[in-house]
Amino acid sequence: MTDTKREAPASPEKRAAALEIVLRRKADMPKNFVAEFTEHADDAWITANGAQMVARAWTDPEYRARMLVDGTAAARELGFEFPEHHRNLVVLENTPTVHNVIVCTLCSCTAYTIIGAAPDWYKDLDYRARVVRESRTVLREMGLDLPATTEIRVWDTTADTRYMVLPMQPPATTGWPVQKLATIVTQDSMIGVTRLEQVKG
Amino acid sequence: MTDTKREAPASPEKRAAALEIVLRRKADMPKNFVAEFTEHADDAWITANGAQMVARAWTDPEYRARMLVDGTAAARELGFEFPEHHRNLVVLENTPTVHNVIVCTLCSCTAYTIIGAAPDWYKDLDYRARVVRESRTVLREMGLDLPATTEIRVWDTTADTRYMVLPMQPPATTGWPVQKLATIVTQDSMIGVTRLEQVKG
Amino acid sequence: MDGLHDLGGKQGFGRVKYPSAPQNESWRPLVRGLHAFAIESHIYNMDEFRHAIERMTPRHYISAPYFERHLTAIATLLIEKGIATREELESLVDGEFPLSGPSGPGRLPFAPQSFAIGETVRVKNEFVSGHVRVPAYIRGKTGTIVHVSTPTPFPDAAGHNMPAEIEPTYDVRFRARDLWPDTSDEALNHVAVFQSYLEKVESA
Amino acid sequence: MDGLHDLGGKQGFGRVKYPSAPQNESWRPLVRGLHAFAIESHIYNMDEFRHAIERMTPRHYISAPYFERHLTAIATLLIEKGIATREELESLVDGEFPLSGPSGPGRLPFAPQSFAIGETVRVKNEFVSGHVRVPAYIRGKTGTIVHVSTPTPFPDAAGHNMPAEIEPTYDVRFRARDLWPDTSDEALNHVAVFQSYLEKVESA
Repeated sequence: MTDTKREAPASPEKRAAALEIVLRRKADMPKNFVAEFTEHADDAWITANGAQMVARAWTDPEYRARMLVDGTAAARELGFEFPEHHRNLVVLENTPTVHNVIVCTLCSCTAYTIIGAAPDWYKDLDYRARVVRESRTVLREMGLDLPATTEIRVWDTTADTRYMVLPMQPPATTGWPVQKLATIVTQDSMIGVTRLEQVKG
Repeated sequence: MTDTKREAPASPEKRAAALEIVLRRKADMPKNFVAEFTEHADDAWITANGAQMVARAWTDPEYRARMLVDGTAAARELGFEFPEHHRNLVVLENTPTVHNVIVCTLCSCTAYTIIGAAPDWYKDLDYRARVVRESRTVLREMGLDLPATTEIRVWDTTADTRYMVLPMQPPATTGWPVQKLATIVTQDSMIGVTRLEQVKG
Repeated sequence: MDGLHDLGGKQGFGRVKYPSAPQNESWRPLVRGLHAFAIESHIYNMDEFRHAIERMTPRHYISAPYFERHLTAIATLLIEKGIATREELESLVDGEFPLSGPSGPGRLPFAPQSFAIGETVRVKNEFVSGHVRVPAYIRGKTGTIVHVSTPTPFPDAAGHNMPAEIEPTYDVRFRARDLWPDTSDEALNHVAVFQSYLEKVESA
Repeated sequence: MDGLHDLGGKQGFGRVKYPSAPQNESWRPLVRGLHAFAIESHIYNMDEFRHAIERMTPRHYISAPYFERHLTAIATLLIEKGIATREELESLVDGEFPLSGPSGPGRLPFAPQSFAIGETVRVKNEFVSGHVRVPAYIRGKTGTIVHVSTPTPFPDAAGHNMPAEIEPTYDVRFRARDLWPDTSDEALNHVAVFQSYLEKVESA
């Protein structure tokens, strides 16, 4: 069935609209459900959440220690939501010689309530296939050329544990207040395809 | 590069024509090469070749014995060509309790000079993926419902050995002359997705 | 299932499209919202959803954008759950509505075992036709447990709406060179593995 | 290479389209003839051709008809052999001409060994980034030799235009239940395996 079935299916827009009609008619989906869900997701599940956790960890050694033991509790401590099926948040600490990078080879799971919705490149089949086997090469192609001495740790999100990387604080930002520090923490750095050391003060 | 590259490539017709121009201009391909090759292939590499071998085996026990030991020699004995890269022809004998079926999971190799060009279904990704693991199920879906007592032998054409199945002679055709027998031997029976026992006299 | 979705370590792929180009799929938020409603209403669970994506025909899976995979799974599950019919969906779109293929059997978790951080474990050499969360690249391989998680429902059961006991998952550390000898970059590869997928390694 | 072309045993595929529908690809004989000329003229060999098909981008490989895969491989090899340029092909078609991806490294055959009919052998647990003719479903598995063929060139070398010593291939018999425990139909599966891919099994 893969070679000759060449009729064009209806557009994704039309198909999505059909599903909406079905869920309203047959499953009592409230009229405003999608709009309200979208607003909530766009407001609440944002990269700034993880960035605040990272900035706090940089400035509060006790929070950092708690976060590395129990990421879920550390997220909740700052008031961030964790959906039921994300049972665990594990925070992976980068060091000068250890670099962590996250992937989901089987689908595209992420800790989206904490680091924001996954970027398209993370869902790319090329990323899913290659980063586990060619980690150093893929990171270099993406602009992160790690020294040969850096140990790379790849984390495949195959269960209900969600990961986030705790990047290293850029030396130039020593002494900054936590809210200013949070502004330099990117989503890519919490997935582990960039590091922040080069950030200027 | 798999998700968003949605520009339509030039049609296969145009691409094939471009390759023809290049091979004529740069590799001195004679003007008539393709036409002559096509004529030769369509005339010489046909299912009737294998069918004649099968019919001969049904009527000549010594030929049958030679064929089962060295299929290549048995093909050459009847004057059939074997290209250089098909080093071996192995003939697989069906019996009342053994059924052989051929596939090429990695591409779509066949003994095409002997049984004719592979049918499209043989090149189907579904056939390649499934017949090795779900042989009985796939054969049943294709119309061949083998008794539970039949041993299925699957042959994957992963090297330069080419296989053909020697089907069982239909009981109703006992005593037929060899040329008449050859007319009932189908390509599918020499690949092993059909048997011929039900052929009427 | 041994589907094409199981991409880890597959070769022939190219450069990651990074950074991502701007997208113009205006229907993304709608698909995301419909899925959220279906989960919240317990029409299906996350494992059933993932399995419905995996069951897409291979060509469709490989070529469809991410959120088209989602909408295909939603549609498939709405039909399988008796909430819609294929004809109804095709009539609503006035055309073809590609769906996922049929499901293999689910299975229940294995008897509880216990593994400790630092313990060497082997991933069972299992072939599962239904939903399963073992990527093929660790099948039969040996690694070390580095983290134990809160128990979660066994996906091979949950993905088929069977009673899914909760069980721990373990972050297991492998060496890339053990997974793909001579043909990988050097790395420590961690995979989150459900307890039922693991077996003890006899100590020498 | 561990490419998506290695389909044996993959799940999620559907019914075979049997009998085949009539085709209307009028360009098939041309592609077949061009390939025959290229082989006859030693522009490339069959292993290079097969590898060029395997190197197609996964989405293209999965979606292209059989003879489009062939023409993609021919075009790729004509460019790699310096007979054409990509720009030339694109100019001739006045549009996009999709090609295969780059090749991994080839490798030479291993030191000769000898195996006999009836002998139990193991397929090496090898991961090869270049051309290789071991389907993943027999990697590391144990079977019995049932036939020895005339020696042929080692594809892992020939596929990269390296000196390819000839070596025997063996038809090795496996049990389906050993390849895919609990999730296959019962059968004897035979695979033609080059000598370099095999290793001796210590007798107990």
